[in-house]
Amino acid sequence: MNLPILTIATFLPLFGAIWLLFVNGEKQEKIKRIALVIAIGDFIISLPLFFKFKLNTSEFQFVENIPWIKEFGISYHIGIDGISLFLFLLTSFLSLICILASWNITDRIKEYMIAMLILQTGMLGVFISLDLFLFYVFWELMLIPMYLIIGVWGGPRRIYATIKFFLFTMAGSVLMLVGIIVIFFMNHKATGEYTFDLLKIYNLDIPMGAQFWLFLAFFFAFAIKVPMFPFHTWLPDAHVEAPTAGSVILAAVLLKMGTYGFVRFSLPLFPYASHQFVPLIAWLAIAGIIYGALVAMVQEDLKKLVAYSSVSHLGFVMLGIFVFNIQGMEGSILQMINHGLSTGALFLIVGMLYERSHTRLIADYGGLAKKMPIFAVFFMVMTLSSIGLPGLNGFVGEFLVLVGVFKSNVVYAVLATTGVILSACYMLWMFQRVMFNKITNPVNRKLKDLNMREWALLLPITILVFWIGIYPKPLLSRMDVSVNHLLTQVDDKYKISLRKINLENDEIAARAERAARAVAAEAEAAARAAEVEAAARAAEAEAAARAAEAEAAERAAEEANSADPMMEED
Amino acid sequence: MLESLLFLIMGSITIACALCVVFQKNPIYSAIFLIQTMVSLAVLYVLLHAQFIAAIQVMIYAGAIMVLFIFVIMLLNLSKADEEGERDNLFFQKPSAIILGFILVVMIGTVTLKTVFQGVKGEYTPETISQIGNTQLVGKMLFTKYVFPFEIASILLFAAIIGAIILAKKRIIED
Amino acid sequence: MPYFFGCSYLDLIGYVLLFPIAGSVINGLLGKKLSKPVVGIIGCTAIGLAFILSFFVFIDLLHLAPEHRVFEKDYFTWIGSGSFESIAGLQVDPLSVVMIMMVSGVGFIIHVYSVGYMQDDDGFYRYFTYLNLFTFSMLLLVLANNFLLMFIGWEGVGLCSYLLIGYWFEKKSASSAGMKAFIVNRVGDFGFILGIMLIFVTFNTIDFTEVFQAAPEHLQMGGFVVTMITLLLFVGAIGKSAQIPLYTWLPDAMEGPTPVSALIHAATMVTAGVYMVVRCNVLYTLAPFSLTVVAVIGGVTALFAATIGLAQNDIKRVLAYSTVSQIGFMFLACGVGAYIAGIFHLVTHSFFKALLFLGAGSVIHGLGGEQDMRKMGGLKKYMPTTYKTFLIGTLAIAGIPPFAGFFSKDEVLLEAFTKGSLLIWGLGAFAALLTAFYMFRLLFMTFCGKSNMSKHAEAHVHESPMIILIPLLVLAFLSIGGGFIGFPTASAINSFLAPVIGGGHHGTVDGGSLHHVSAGMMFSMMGISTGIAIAGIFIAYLMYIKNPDLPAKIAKKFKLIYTIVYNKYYVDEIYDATIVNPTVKTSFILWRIVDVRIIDGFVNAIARIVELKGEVLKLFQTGYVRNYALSILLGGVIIIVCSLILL
Amino acid sequence: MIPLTWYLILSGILFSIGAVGVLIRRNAIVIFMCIELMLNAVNLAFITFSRQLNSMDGQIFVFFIMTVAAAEAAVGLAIIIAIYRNKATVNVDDINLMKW
Repeated sequence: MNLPILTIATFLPLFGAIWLLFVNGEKQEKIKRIALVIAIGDFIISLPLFFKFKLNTSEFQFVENIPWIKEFGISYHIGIDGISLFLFLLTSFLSLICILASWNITDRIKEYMIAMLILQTGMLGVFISLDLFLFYVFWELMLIPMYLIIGVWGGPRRIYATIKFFLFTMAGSVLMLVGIIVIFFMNHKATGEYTFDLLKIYNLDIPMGAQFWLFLAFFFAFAIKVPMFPFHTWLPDAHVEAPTAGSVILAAVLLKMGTYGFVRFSLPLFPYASHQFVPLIAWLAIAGIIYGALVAMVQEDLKKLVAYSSVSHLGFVMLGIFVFNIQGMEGSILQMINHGLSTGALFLIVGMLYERSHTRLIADYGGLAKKMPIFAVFFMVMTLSSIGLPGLNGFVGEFLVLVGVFKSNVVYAVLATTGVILSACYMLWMFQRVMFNKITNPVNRKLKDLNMREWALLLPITILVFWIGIYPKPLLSRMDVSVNHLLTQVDDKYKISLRKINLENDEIAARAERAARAVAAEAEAAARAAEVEAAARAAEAEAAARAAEAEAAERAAEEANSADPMMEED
Repeated sequence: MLESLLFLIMGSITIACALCVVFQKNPIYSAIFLIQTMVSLAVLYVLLHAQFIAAIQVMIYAGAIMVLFIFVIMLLNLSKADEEGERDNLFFQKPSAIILGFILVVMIGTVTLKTVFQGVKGEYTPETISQIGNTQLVGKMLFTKYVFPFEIASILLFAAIIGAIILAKKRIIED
Repeated sequence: MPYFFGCSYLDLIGYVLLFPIAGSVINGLLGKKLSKPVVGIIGCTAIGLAFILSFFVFIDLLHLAPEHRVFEKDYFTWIGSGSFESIAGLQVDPLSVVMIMMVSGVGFIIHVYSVGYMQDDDGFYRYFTYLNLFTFSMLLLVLANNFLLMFIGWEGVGLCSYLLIGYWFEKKSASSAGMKAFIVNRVGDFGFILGIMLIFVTFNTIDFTEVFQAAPEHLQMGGFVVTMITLLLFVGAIGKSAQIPLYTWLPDAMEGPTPVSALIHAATMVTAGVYMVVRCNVLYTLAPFSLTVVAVIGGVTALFAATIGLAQNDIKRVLAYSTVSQIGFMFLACGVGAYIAGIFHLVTHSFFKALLFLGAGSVIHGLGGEQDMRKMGGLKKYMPTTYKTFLIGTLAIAGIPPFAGFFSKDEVLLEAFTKGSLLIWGLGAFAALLTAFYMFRLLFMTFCGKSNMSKHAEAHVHESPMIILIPLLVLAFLSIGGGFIGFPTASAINSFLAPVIGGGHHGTVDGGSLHHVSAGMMFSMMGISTGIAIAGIFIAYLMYIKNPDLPAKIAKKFKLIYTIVYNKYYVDEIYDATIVNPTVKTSFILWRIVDVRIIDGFVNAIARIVELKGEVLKLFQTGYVRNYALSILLGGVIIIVCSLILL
Repeated sequence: MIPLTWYLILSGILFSIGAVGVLIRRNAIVIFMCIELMLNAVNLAFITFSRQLNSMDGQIFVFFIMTVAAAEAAVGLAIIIAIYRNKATVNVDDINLMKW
């Protein structure tokens, strides 16, 4: 087990990109094959991660830790746990799909494939980084190829869309960079060590006031990426203009970086602030769920519809993360994968339609099921998966999230569950308008059903959709320990913060009491000219004693409280 | 005293010629005045006991480089100062430049006058220089202490030659 | 105990599910290449095997002592996360055995019928794929041993219903009806899923046995939690079983092929809600308020749907409303605590309603697709067998002894009278009267009187082939004999199902058995309900045979009421106006104004501000190098000035 | 002996004249010549300091500056020729690609 699988899997695509640099750009077939071989190889290399993953430890696995820039304590520290494992696999799997999906691109195929491969390295890197600096490097690295993919190979308004995408994301991540640097110095102040190492920083106890601001800084970076409700407007534009593979990657992986960021960074680093922000985030997530669904319902463009549905689905994920229990968290992680698969597939499907008839307007379709029965089957499966039909993947995640939310707050759960109704509305209505009814557009009479390549794209995803829906245990069992560990970690730190606050409050109360008594005693003393000092001193002593008593009592109560089953969680 | 006189004369010539370089309409005249400026500077170099530099100032600067200039001016037939006659698009450019120039002169003057120049004096007093010979000293330094920059300078020149050839040779595609 | 390769049939319960799903997968993947007979044989065999196995399982179960008639088999952990666990496991007990026999039995008959009915359709294999998948889901629904697994079946049947209603997807009305069915069902599922979550949070498990065991100790009689749980679950049942206010999808569902209407929208799927309520009877018994709600909704629906049925002219729609009404009866029974009566009615209803639908299908088939009763009439002589079987079905639903419907409906009414209130009984009795009336109206309009067929149809009309008639005959037989399983004096079904009621071990709840009712009371109730039925038939006879002009006159006289009833109380329109349209409009506003104008507008405004700043600063960029050089010089001078001043 | 400050002031004046020339002239060749003028001013300062500090380094620097100036002149003039061929002008205002 000495082979550095993670490093190989992460940097193989980059190597492929470099290889492609030396290939003549005219030889399109060769370029595509090389890229495909690299992607397949990468996927195969990353498979052992799944099979050799140890189920019973919350430690990071497949860890590699090499100093990089020693002066600043930056290291090449990578590893995965049950949370990142699946996102990593999802990324390498979907990158493979995306390269295969880009087979029909003829314009600058070499540059395109290079961008795709670099993008893959960036995305994989984000999920395995255990060093804040390294994380940030990968986080920004993947932005650039995506920017190019939308901007060069996109639709008519691609420049607008790509700049919007870039600026939005950048605006958030700059704040995060500031946050990272602040944490870096805080850590130095506390421990005297310059380090960006996440695992060491996890032990850092950030003051509550600072947590608030740092959480906000990270929040913007991640919330924009997710995207949460009011920050979502870049998403429809980027999706509509991006080429098919770009949309797939965007929906399936890039959005997950935001939610992953919350899980990996925001929660364990700022547990107190995370708890404080729950109402805000929950309401935003619920707003996203309902709003995204409603807006998706009336879209006229297929890609926009799917894009808004992402807003809705990611709302579930966010809600699940911020209820701080195991069902919610596992459901969220599973839902990230599910959303990656089903929405990714939906974008592939829309792309296939677009390739055939060069329009994405729902009104231009209708009756396709007659001409493309196999396509209709795949489309149906993905639609149902997106709706969350039991037996398919979407349901498992959605249900776990809802159970988690229900456990912590019934109102949230009831509101979020309305999303289940709405998702059926918009997806089925769209499906009806595209696939059912009579063919009205003469162009659609000549449509061909799926070819072999398209089969190869959709079949693996469909198999996964069924697998996760019917037997999600291999996934859930791999998450279990890590999620548990994460939650206890967050919870412990949160309790410490709470205790601190209580102590502070007690102290303030005690001080106030003491002051009040002193004033009273003084007044009394002034009235009684005799025994001036004796009386005051006695009063004061008494006050102090009483305050101390009160403090002790409070502390005892607090301790009893914390010993209480505050988290009845398993 | 004679030295001071010489300095004053050569200094005024230099300044006058420099002004002419700037304000002459015809580039050829500018070039000629620039040559004169350089020559008079060479005289000042001699006054500063830098004979070798003075010599190459005349030979390379006033000789080689300026010939190149004049050659180009002739080649391009720029003797008529046609474009300078047009109205300046940036009407504020000229006055503000001149005012700034004046301020700059005043400032430099103030700085130089205010500053007491200090520094570790070196070993090469005019006496030692005249003993060993200025040229010899320059040569010695070039091939000992400054041999590396010297070699780099040669590469630079080489690159410049190639660059000049390629630039001048290539027919730039009409836009 | 009979053994099969060394293990009891109970152990093979998984195969009951395996056969249909295998049939569905084979037909789905290979069906396109197979010939129609092969597809039909695969489809029917799968269900037939499931039925045979179900029967053996039933026999096996009979061999056990009544209190041990619960068999559970766990296959694997489906979802396990923290303390939440849902096991893919099946539970066989009297209730589920009755259901699987009914589902696979009626399902098998309808499969056979479908082979004949769908003969000319292009999507033959697709049809059987869906139908097998449906049977699978329905069997899963009734066999599941926990709420979440049941929910798979619950949604699975909804999906198949969606697919089969929209089977002729090129018809816009069909695809819309399918969508409507799914979405309305989703509204119900919203409640159902919340109910499951509440159960989990309350009991920390969702396994049937554990929940029902823990419920009486955990929950207070009539407490808030149990009331909420049962009400939420009942919302699911309302959606699935088409009760007020979520019944509107069922009439529209008649857009699907007629055998589908028979199987899904009459016999099996729509009764899932009843099954669920009976399955959770322990919880419902603990929540008297919920029971009242169930009874009232059931009773009101029974009456309401029956009144709509009075004025409809589409043969299938009349049957659809009658289905809604009959399910209302079942809920009424459950609501008064007579769970077994509910299940009994469910079973008999599945026989005679399937028969009626298949008969209607036969008529439609014979007339080449005509569904309007006003264009039928006098079919008796053209389609004698269909007529006879249809008559049997009609008598059964009207509640004439000794047909199946009589026993079950009578029992429901009796229970309503003894356990419920007079009001509830009144609702039921009046609905029964109307049922008898409109069913005979249908019969008379279709088969009797003079022919109103178009010339073309008249030349065309023919009796259906044997493959359609045999299922009709089988079902007709069941509709006659089916009632005797619950004949009060030898109440087989009562004693068989009794262990299921009250969690099997609870003696406190009496299993809906009738010992406390005196025989005299029983027989007088029988007389009353028979009288009601005959009265209904007589009125129909008066209006449609004796005096065919009367209906039109009455319609004219009570024009307002007639129009309202004819238009189904405008419920669809009201829903459209109050829910659907406002939602769509709000969404448009959200998109066009909130999203594009406000949120994105805000974002773009920020960009615009930056751009404007650039526009201003651009003025400093003249594009002349010397101008830039000037600013360099300026900068230099400023630096020198500053350094002079500062030093 | 003449105070070296005079030389420095002279150098400053020359530099300023050169700078003003760069700024106000529009003929590329003249601008170029003004740059040479500025270089010369710097050379003068170098030599002055070299004299004052009794060091040879300043002179060596001047030597290198001349080398660079020569190289620059060669390349710069070549560029001017190329531009002239292309645009038939050496007026810097007409070569304003920097304006958007």
